[in-house]
Order: sequence, then C-alpha cells, then structure tokens
Amino acid sequence: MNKIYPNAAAALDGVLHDGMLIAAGGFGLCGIPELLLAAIRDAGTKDLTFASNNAGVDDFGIGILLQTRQVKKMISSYVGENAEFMRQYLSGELELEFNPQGTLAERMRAGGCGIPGFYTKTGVGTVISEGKEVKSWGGQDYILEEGIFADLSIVKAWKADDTGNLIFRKTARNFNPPAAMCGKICVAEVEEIVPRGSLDPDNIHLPGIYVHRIVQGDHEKRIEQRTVRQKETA
Amino acid sequence: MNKIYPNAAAALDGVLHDGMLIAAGGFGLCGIPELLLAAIRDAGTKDLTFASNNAGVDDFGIGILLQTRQVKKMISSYVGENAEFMRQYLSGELELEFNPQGTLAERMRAGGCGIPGFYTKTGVGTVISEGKEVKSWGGQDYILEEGIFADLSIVKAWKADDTGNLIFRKTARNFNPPAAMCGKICVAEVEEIVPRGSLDPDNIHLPGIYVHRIVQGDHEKRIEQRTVRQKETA
Amino acid sequence: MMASEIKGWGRNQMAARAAQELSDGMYVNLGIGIPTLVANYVGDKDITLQSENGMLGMGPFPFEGEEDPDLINAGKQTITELNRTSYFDSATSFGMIRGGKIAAAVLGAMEVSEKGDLANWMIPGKLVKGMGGAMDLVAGVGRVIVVMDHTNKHGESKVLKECSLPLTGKAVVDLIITNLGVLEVGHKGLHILECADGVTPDDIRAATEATIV
Amino acid sequence: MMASEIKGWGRNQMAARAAQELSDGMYVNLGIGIPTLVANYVGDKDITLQSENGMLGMGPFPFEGEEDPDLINAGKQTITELNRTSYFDSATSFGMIRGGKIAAAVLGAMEVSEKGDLANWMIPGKLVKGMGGAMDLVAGVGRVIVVMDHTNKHGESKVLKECSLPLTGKAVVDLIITNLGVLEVGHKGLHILECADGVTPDDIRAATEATIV
Repeated sequence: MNKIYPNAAAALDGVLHDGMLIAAGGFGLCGIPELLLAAIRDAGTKDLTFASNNAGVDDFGIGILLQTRQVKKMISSYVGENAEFMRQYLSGELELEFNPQGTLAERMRAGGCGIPGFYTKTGVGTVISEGKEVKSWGGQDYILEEGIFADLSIVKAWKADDTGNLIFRKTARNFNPPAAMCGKICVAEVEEIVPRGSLDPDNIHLPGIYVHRIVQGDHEKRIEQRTVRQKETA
Repeated sequence: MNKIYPNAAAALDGVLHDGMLIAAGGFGLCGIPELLLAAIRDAGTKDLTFASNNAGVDDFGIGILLQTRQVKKMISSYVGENAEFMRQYLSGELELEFNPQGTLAERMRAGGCGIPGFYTKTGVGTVISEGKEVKSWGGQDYILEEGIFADLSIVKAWKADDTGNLIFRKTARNFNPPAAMCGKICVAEVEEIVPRGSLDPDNIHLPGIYVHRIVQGDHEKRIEQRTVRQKETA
Repeated sequence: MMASEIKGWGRNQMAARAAQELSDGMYVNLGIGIPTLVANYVGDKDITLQSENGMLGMGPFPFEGEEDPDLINAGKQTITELNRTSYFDSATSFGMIRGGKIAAAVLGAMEVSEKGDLANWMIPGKLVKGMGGAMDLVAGVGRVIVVMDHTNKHGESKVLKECSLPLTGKAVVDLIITNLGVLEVGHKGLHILECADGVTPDDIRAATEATIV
Repeated sequence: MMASEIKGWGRNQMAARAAQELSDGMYVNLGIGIPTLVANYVGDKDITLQSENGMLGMGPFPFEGEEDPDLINAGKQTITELNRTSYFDSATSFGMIRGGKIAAAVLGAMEVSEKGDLANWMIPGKLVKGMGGAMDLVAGVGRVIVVMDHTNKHGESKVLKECSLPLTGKAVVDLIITNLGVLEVGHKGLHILECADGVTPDDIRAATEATIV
C-alpha cells in the first residue's frame, strides 16, 4: 500500500476523465487543494462539475479552471469574488446549482456515509425547495436533499502519515472532511508528510481509509481579506 | 455561564422526569456514563426510555436501572450479557426496539443535526424494514429512518474544560458524541476538568456548545472481557 | 415629518441594541455588516461566537503581521482564536446550526415581512452571489434577529406585508431592529417593542408597509 | 459417504482461506469467532482492521497487565493500537461502513441462501441478543465473505435455497467459505470455486440444499 505520490500530476494520473464530478474541499481560499487544481488545469480535463462551496477568485482556486473553460457546472453556496465566473454564468456557458452551505456540506457527508437522501428544513418555502419532495414531522415541513456521490475528491490537509491519516489546521478544515468522504477516489495534498505513528490516534481528523493518494508540496495559502487591529500603544 | 456541578446528582437536578427519553453514550461497558446512571437510580425517575447501544450488565451500566425497574423501553442494537434484561423482556415488563448499530448512531447524530429522517439500505429486506417507508435510488431500495430527539443526553468523556469542550480517549469515544448531540440537555461526566485553554482547539472531539453540565468524578471503568496475550520468553 | 428624514439610531446603536438580546452563556452567529459590530457591545456577558466555516469561540482581528491564512471567519476575514475555541468541519458546523444548538443569529436583511419571512440573498436580474450559510442559519438557529435600516435608499419600507424578493427563509424572523426601533414578529403582525431616540410609534407606522398591531 | 462424515478444513484452515481473499491495502472488518482468526493469516499483506466501535488499525490483545478499559474491540475484548491507528465516534464508524469504504467483511453465519441472503442474528423463540453492527456491515461493505461450517450439528445444510431464520441482509453475501470448500454467489445460484482437502464437488453438492450451478 503506497499512497504517496511524487507530485500532483502523478497523484491524479488515471483518475481524471471529461465530464466527471469532483468534490473539492476549502472555504473561500482557505484550505483549498491548490496544487491539485493546478494539476487538473494542466491535465486539461473538460466538462467538469465541481461540488465546492466557492469558486475561487479569478486567478486562484477553481477560478483557474474557469479561465481555461474546463468547468461545466458548479454546485456551490456562494460564488462572489469571481468576475470570470459571473461572465460565464450570465452568458450561459456555465451551469450553477446553488445549495445552502449546510445542505451542501451535509450532502457530501451523506454521500460518503451511504445516505442517498435526508430531510432538512433549510430552504423550505424558498426557491431551493422547488421540485423537491416535502415531508412533515410535527407540523414542520422538511425537504428531501440527496447525497453527493463524486467521482473524485480533492482535499487539502495540514499533515498526513503514509497511511493517509490526515489532520487539518484551524478553519482550513472546513469542507475538506465531507468532500473527502464522498468521492470514489480521494486525493489529498498536504503541507507535510510525517512518519507513521507520529500523529495522535485520538486526534486524526480524517482516517486514512478515506484517502487513496497523497501528495506533499508548497502551498501559497493566499489570504482573501486581510483584516487586522492595531496594537494599543502604552 | 457555569457548567460545572459538584456531583452527578446536582448535575441532573431539575432535568429528570418520569417517562423521558434519555440518550446514553457508551459501547458495552466502555465509555458509559456510570456516575450519571447511578445518580438516575438514586433519583428514582421512572418509565425511562433509553437510546443506548447496549443495556449494561446486571450490576453495571444501565443494568442497575433495570434492577430497580426504572426502564420502560430500550432502543439498542445488542442486549446480550444481561440476564435481568432478558427476564424482564421475556415477561413483557420491558419494551425493546432493536436498531442496527449504525442506524442507531446515525439516528442520534441526525437528531442532533436537525435531520428528522434519512435513508439507509441497512436492514432492507429484514424485519427492520417492516412498516418503514421505502424509496429507490439507482435500483436499490433504502428505508427511511428517523432522527432521535432525546429529552436528555448523558455521556462520559475523558477531559473537559469549563466551557464544556470535551475530549475522549481511544474507543471510549464510541456513541458519546452522537448521543450528546441529540439531547435537549446534555450532561457529561469526565475524569478530569482542565483549565480553559489547555485543550488544543484543533483536537476538541465535542465542542462545548453540545454540553450543558459537567461533573467530574472517579470512574470504575470496568472491563467486560479481559483478553491478553503472553509475552514471548526470549 | 417624512419617514425618510428620521434618523433614529446609527449603526453602532443598532448593534448595541441587538447585543441586549444576547444573554450569558449563549452561542451566537453574527452576520456580515452591522451584525459584526454586535460583538463590540456584549460587555462582560459570556457569549461564544460561531463562525459557520467551522469554529466556535471567534476572537478579534489579528495584530498586523499575525494574520494566519488558515484562520478566517465566514466573511473570509483573518481572525484569531480564544482559549475556548474549537474547530470542526463544515458538516459538523451546520449540524449544530440546523440542530438548533446556536441560540441566536443576528443578520442583515433586504426585506422582512410581517410574517417573519426574510429576503437577504438575491435580487433578480442583479449579480447573484449565493445564499452561503444564510438559509441554514435562519432555518436552524433558536432566534433570528434582523438588524437593518428601516427603509431603503429610496425611502421605501423594508418591513413589508409580503417580501418581493426571493426568500431566504419563510416565517423565520423573531425580532427586527432598525434605525427606527425594535419590532417583534407576532402571530397577527408586528409589535413595536421600542422606539429609537427621537422616534415615535407613529413615525415607525408611517415608515412601515407591514401591519403593525 | 455421508456429508456429515466429511471433515474438510478445520477452523484455522477456513480462516487461512478467507485471508487469501484479502489483498494489500484493504480495510477489513472481521466478525467474532472464526473470522477473528483471519488476522493470523494475512502474512505480510498490508491489511487494516476496522473495529466498528470506532477504530481503524486494530492491534493484537495486550500483554497481561497492560489491558486498557478504554480500548476494546466490537467483541468487547481488550486490544491494542498500532502506529496507524485512528479513533472516531460510532456515527463516523458506521458512516464508513455504510458508505462502502470497508473493502470486505468476514462474518460467521447461521444460514446463507443461494441468493446471498444471510441470517446470523436471531433464532425465533430463543434468546435474542440483537444484530449489533451486522446488518450495517452486510449492507455497506464492498464484499461480504461468510465463514461457517457447511452443516449444523444435526448434519443439515446451512447453505439453503431460502433462509428459514430472520435475515440479517438480503442478497448481500458474495463468498461462502465452509469446512467443505469455497462457494461463490452467482446470479443463477452458487458456484463451487474450490474444494477443501479430501472433499469432492459431489460431496459439496450432497451436503448443500441450495442450487449449485
């Protein structure tokens, strides 16, 4: 069992095909699989559908695949901060399926957990409920949402051991665990691969069973909105 | 916000009532809320329904509440190892609803996550599917299982800080997080209360938002099946 | 006197008023804009802020040079942690939201109806960015508190009989705090709970399209 | 020669045969009884054992005096961890089972049908202990391998046209390993893949009620 690949291109070798559904981790530009996205751009795979909370910015994250017209459809909760996205969407080149953020996260987890459908009150009485089955419990309506079963998951973690056990850092965890769970194959990029046994078994955020391939590399980790406060002068 | 109570009886004060539904953590005798179960016995609360994977043994775990006839119904996956349980069940004194173990765990998590129902293929074509809605995805049948919404959760953790952040130890985690999530009120018993800030924020197993009351105490932590291997002599 | 001429509370006063709704021990989610300012007015109440991208116990902005790209809030701003902080994934985060574990959310709005309907995510024909976590929040949290200007830039009421914009949630709003005062969503319409400085109940009625009972 | 007189493989041989079905890199769940013995025969294949009470990377029993009450397997036996071990809660554990992440489960059985139905949790009228995680496992894992004696203590076939006992799962079994040999569940019936030492295909047919094609 060797899960470690020398670079992102190698880690994606043989798992990409046109028209596939990819679940990607990340929130905004935080915790996104930036190396794997660049490798998908270089591979030129087309007509991709991405289940991803956001679509990156023009020149980073999924945005780089919008520039190359490799994305057919986005399943996202928020796609602001991306002019190219809006241009393609408004011109009809790009499909967009809005999911409430929690519904999207739960749909990914559900897919990974063998749950094809679940009920939620999120979106009841809004456009989100259109065409969806409704069921009542205790006088409250709930809509049926479906699990996402992706062809491929791409995620970004902080550290991995060689068995694929992953840990994340702070809010860079976000969608990465549910995205990792819902793919037939999951490729993870990490900042550091550590020796087996050096991660605390009680504190593995995502067990290696979910992770099929690992690649280590340098990450830009771009900050989208740098907000600071001033040190008070004594 | 003070979540720390001096003892198990105080931690349960005002939250017990006859006929209530209690979700309890633990698997076998591992990670069970033994102090809180003893306090419920002492409180004498009656006609209890427990959602708990197991029913303890005759003189430990939920078994102590069977001896005092405080339990009306169990929602469990496995109730072996308990003669008094079987006596009461066969005589009709005790109701029993068998849930597959994973269905039980997911029902608890679902309740805690505001999901009143989800579909699973576990139990399709068995007695478990009787009377349940069936729905097909991709030619495969799935049955609708419902979230558990408990009046009270009782769980056992290793350490807590005073805001209720919990960490568990090894396989004593088991049902404790999902059980904690699904109760209106959650009371946790722990081996140690540590100062705020001494738990790593990346490694909180159950955030304090789920935990309303905490009690620290000595735990027997009984072993159900002591299995060992021999040291090879050189 | 025209409703549009009434000033009432400013942004910080509205935020301070919203903070009064929060009590000790609450876990709270604050939206972007004025709601963010609420954190400045909780005083010594023990409030834990959730950031729906996976954090409880959100701290203030970092000092210059201490920004961490792995530590942002739901508005994608760099922030800091506290000694009570915990991190978790997005499915868990929205599990606690959907499951009613968050006591209150303070959110901005474009429109609110007298039935508590909320519209704050989409203007048809304009750039649509998405609902993010707003639909989950209004559906799931214990109490939804809207903070917004009472009227739009054309002086038209944002508190309506029916929302004209696509909804974020139906019958979800509990309390509306505007520059003119505080309105509670009741079964038969809105109740004026409080008027802003220099504002009368009649001023509020004049500036409101919705039924005030 | 009566089927009941044929011995074929013993417990350890059956376990060893089951171990041949496992390949490098697999995550596997082993049931109680003979399936537990499979771990002794994986050789240098890189197999990770799941314990459904919340652990991947299950190690052997502890040395005397090193038992840890917080570290047990699904059979409630004290065990140890390995350097690849991870712990998680029961909802996550069964999420990976239900989600098909576990490549194979090796389980005991009371009865198996030619359609792959499995009965291994309940005998009506007798003490019923519950299905535990068995129903989840057979519904969720990639491949279900049953290891059991071919006949019961009365010499009657446990490999049947239809199960008589309440099912654990319908059409879930992929492979049946008994003391007499190895049977694969096909669309039209069972196929004999292998005979145990000293056992002929005719011996298996004679000992089997189910259709063998």
